Amino acid sequence: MSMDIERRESPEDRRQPFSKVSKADYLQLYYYLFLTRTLEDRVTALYRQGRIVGGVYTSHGMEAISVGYAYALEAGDVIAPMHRDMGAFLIRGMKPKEILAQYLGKRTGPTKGKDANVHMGDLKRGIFAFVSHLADNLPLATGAALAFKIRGQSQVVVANTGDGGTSRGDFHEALNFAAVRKLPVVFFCCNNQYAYSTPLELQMGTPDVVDRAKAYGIPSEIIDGNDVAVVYVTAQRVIKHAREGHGPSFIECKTMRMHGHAEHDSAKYVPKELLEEWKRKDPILKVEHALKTMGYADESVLMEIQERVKKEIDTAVEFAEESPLPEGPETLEGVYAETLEEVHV
Amino acid sequence: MSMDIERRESPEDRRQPFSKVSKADYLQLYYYLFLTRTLEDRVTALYRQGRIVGGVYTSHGMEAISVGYAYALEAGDVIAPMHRDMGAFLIRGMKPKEILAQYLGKRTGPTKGKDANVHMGDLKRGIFAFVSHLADNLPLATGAALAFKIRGQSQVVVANTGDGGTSRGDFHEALNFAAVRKLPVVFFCCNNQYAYSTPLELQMGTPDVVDRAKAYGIPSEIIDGNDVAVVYVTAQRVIKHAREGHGPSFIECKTMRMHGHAEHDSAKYVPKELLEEWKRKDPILKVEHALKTMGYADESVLMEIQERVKKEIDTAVEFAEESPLPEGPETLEGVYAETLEEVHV
Amino acid sequence: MTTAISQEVTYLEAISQALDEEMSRDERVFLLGEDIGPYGGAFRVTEGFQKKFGDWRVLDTPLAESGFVGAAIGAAMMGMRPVVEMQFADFISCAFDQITEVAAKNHYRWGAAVPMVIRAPYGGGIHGGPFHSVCPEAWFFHTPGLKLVAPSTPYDAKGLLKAAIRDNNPVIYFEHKFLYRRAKEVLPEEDYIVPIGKADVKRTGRDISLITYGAMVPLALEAAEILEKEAIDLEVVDLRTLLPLDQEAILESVRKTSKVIVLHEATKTGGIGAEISALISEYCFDHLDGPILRIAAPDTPVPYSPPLEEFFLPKVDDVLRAARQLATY
Amino acid sequence: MTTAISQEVTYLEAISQALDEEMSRDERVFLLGEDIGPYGGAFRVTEGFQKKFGDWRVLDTPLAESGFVGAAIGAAMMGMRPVVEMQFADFISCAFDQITEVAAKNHYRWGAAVPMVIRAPYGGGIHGGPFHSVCPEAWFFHTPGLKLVAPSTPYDAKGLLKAAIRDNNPVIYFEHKFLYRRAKEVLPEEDYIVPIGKADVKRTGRDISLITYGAMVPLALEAAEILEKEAIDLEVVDLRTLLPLDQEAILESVRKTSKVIVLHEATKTGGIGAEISALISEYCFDHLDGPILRIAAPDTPVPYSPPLEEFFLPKVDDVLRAARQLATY
Ligand SMILES: Cc1ncc(C[n+]2csc(CCOP(=O)(O)OP(=O)(O)O)c2C)c(N)n1
Ligand SMILES: Cc1ncc(C[n+]2csc(CCOP(=O)(O)OP(=O)(O)O)c2C)c(N)n1
Ligand SMILES: [Mg+2]
Ligand SMILES: [Mg+2]
Repeated sequence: MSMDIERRESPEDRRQPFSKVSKADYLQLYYYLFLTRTLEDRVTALYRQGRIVGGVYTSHGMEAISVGYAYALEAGDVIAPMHRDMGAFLIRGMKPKEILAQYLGKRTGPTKGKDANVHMGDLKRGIFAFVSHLADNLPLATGAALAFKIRGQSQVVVANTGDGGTSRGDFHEALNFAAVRKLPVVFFCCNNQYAYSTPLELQMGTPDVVDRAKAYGIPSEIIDGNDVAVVYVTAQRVIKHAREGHGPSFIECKTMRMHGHAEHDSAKYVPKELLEEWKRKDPILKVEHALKTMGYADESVLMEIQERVKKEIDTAVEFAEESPLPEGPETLEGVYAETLEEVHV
Repeated sequence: MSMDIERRESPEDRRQPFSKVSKADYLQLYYYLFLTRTLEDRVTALYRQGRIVGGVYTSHGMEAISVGYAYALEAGDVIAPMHRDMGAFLIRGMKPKEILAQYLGKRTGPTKGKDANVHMGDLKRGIFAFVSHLADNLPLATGAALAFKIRGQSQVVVANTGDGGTSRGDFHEALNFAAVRKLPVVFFCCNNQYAYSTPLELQMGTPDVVDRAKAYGIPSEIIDGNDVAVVYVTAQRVIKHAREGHGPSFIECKTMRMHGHAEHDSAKYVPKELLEEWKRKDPILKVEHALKTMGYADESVLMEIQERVKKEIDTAVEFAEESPLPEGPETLEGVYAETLEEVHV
Repeated sequence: MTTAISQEVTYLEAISQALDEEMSRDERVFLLGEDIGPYGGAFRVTEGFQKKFGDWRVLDTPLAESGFVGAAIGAAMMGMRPVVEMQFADFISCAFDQITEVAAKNHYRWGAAVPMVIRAPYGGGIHGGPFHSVCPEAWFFHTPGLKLVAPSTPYDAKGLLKAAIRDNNPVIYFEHKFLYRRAKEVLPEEDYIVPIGKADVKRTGRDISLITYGAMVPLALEAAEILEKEAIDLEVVDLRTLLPLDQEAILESVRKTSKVIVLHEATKTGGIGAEISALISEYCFDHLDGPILRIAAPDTPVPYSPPLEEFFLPKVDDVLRAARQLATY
Repeated sequence: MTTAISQEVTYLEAISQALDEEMSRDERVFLLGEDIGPYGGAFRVTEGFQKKFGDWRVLDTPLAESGFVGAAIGAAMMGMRPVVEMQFADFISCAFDQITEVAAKNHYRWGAAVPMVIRAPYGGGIHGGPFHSVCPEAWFFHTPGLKLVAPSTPYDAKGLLKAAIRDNNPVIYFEHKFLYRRAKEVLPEEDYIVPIGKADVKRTGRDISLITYGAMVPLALEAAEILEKEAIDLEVVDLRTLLPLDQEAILESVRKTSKVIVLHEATKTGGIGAEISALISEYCFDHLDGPILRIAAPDTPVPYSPPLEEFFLPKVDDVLRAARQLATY
């Protein structure tokens, strides 16, 4: 499938996105991109050592999407992530040590060992936990947006889905409801061209996922998902649109899944040339190049950030490894929420 | 909602559809329209007399749709109907006496009293029974089309849905699958502007249901659902398209539900003017006018058909009333298909 | 409990009252579903509600059960207390995934409560046929994290719905269509709830424990009247809550009577009656003086035609027969 | 039954063989699901199938369980024999409506058979967490019109899948992920089926009937070995088919032993074990010499972390404890 980002009118902010991003923000975006990459690479390494028991799904090569949209959000906003949104977890305040504890099934992880890998959630940080059943989180996102609307709040929800997830009925029902009620929710789609082993042309009859949004009358755009500045600036714009009461948007981020579906999958079904083509478009390479071009950072500044990140992750791995596993009887805890406790704000 | 049939390019056959319909066919279409109307009016009358125990959903004022599409089908084709497709049942060969027996819960009805009103099916006549859960029949239609495709047969499936049913996930999953696999299935949608009491603008964010089809890359059209010649000629064309291996189409038929959702519903929520406007567009008035204009029939010819229909329905009511009810223990029959019997062709 | 001048309230009105009072009491409570706004719902439970509470607290949704249950879950997590109406309980199958995978597991997985109620008008006896008559409670009974309630009287209907709305967990509220206009009683003036998880002995008896719920309760009481004349004293235990079951109430009754009939309208195999029977023979075996009999619908879809549906539904006679059999055991 | 030179076949290979042989035997059989084509399925059950049978008999579908189960139903009604693969049994919740409302009721309603198989890789013990470990069989157990099978050995896996494909009804085939590569045995060369509806006594014993299925069968046999040394003689009844249950086989065993343990990996409340217990106390009460004990997972979602999942899953020790309790009863 050939990518055709320029097929639609692209607003000014997409043609020169970097001009809209301050130096401080740009460096911060770089930090998060690098943090995401480093954290996931470490998880992959731990997986290869047999120290992670369940599966590992990474956003390798796609980090700019979740970093970009999450960076555009405000404190009270909510995300309903997909399974390749590590950057968003980090930006919303989930600590690497908590995340690693989650992967190792430790009690110090956000689910206390109850759930696996990317199934982390924390309402206080505005993070809905990912649900394996793809697209199930999208109706939830509309519900959170509905709550904001009913209460007259100006918060916004961002939901993310893969290309594969858009084939499910819940995608349809969620987008339709959001459109009818003009809810403050933005739908991102990481179109990484595969759902597990299934290429796009066996998933849908149109070339672009964005065509789906037309069915609902939801304004939509295709953007370069590997350029964090593009994602960030677009997200800012459509989130503002939603925040101001103009309803949902749909953003298709073209990208490529650079690892297997999960770390056990060698992804032989992906043509090598496709991977090579996309390797050149790596989001970290892109941002490094941009930072240098703009004069925002030289090699030493980047190295400094990289060192900082590596230390952070080392400490986090240590924490996670030293953390206790939960004990058997904890299995029985938490099936029901306490009846009398008022759990919500 | 204002109807805007002419917004899209309309092919020749839609501007002068009647020129494509032979006199014999036109008269036959009239016969079926009148048969459908008369049969359903009789069911309504029986309902008012308390002789039908369950609910009654009619296609009153919408008969041209199911008559039109069913008349365009061939013997081996299959329909997956919605709940206002009485005309299609009749054209596919379901006898009025069987249908009335069904409404009265008699053993002589096609479901032997097991199911109610429009839930009739008969594989030999290529009729899938309607499933109450709206849109559930649409994936089934794709499956039948897939069977034809796998076996290299040239049969076609027509599935029908209401506007309301298009909001369900199964609609999305079915249309997407049909598009990806270019299956020989045509989707009709009776857009009668309401789903029960819910007007279109609370069901979807776009003005026309046809916008939904764009999400799948399925060619689509809006037509006047009250003109049986338009429906028939359009159906012929898109069914041929499917039969020749070019894949699915989606046809939105603009129409209006002229009775309540079911016969218990007075439909006070529908503006009177809307009903009056559509009463003037009654499909039977339309066809009578056309037949006369074309010189295909004068009043006496029409009267003759009407008399024939009335007698047919009288006899059918008699049959149904005299038919035995099933007996209690028949409840236990038919949960499983016999294991050894080869039930299919 | 009530003053003489009070009026009788139907089961359906009791549900309306509960919704109305909870919406007035707590502005986080809101309703969503098909045709519940201007139309007032297929059974008119929410008639006038949209006028009273506004468009955004009584929302007509598109025809999309999974989507609007999912939306309710999302809103619940944000601190709202949505009450979803299924037009018929049958259509809950379309939202099964959201209920069992998302709502039920959410708090266990990551500690986010889902205070949500799904109202499910269920049951047969109204000639609805296979798609408008189902008793689907057992589908959800095997899903930890859900609560299931099924009132049999207006009093319980009102009190359980209020309790469900105030609960911090996803509750499916099974309201029996057959009882809507048939069950009537005078209700207390003051605010009350019926606690979730507590069964109620609707008739005390010495000889046989009949354990049941929903529309089978009046049928059981009718049978008890007849059996009384034969000197068989039936205790009728109305479960009211199906999940979590009031195990203690069940066992207590059985310890007294030593004989058990379990009765439900849902089909027999895999019904909730199986669990009740299993609990009793697991924890109360030594008290048993006879087999645990189950009365339930046969294992078929719900047929439409009146003679078929009549055959299908459990009847007073079935109870009489079982009770007589046990009495002489 | 087999020749000495034959090779051992895993449970997973047995499934592949059954599919391969049935597709070769009957051209109406075709497969659909996610990633079953070039990739060969998440567990590689259909590796090489698309090459052998072509693109239109091994179809990769979009990610849409309801849609492709519905498509299978439609194709089945047209005389095909689709076999659907769920990538994990957990995702069957997304197709629940099509299975229970359409497939299950179709023949009853209007006489159109739905000869379809849904393969559902299920069960825990592989650290899959709440969404990749579920034992969902009880969800479908209360739905007349479905058949449910759950083999525990390669022999049964192959024979039951062939029987399921040849059956004229919708069959859910629960294949246990834990057994995929762990269970091995030599299989007959010739074509055979294991009839649906027949349980199998995997170990004959006099003292206690242990009734179970799936991955709990090897666990039960392991427990039986240990108990033998304590002179407790366990009979292990492998149900194999869950719906319709082989009631006679269950009752026959109980009539002999008078004591019963029911064991399953699924959570306890509302599990299939409840029905088995209820059947026994309904039809075999007079033979019982002790309470019917159930061993099952506790009523929670399946937790991820190893110590939690280990706590969650039934263990050999649980069987030993229950057996010893019953032995001294
Ligand atoms: C309802 C459902 N069906 C199947 C799966 C198994 N599964 C997990 S991820 C995946 C592919 C997802 O593709 P996509 O949405 O494009 O996300 P990507 O992994 O490519 O980022 C599949 C089939 C699932 N998680 N949920
Ligand atoms: C899944 C599902 N939810 C709810 C219903 C109840 N119901 C029956 S018909 C109907 C409205 C249908 O509207 P539409 O599809 O536009 O068809 P129409 O009746 O207008 O012809 C509703 C809500 C149903 N049958 N199925
Ligand atoms: Mg993808
Ligand atoms: Mg409509």
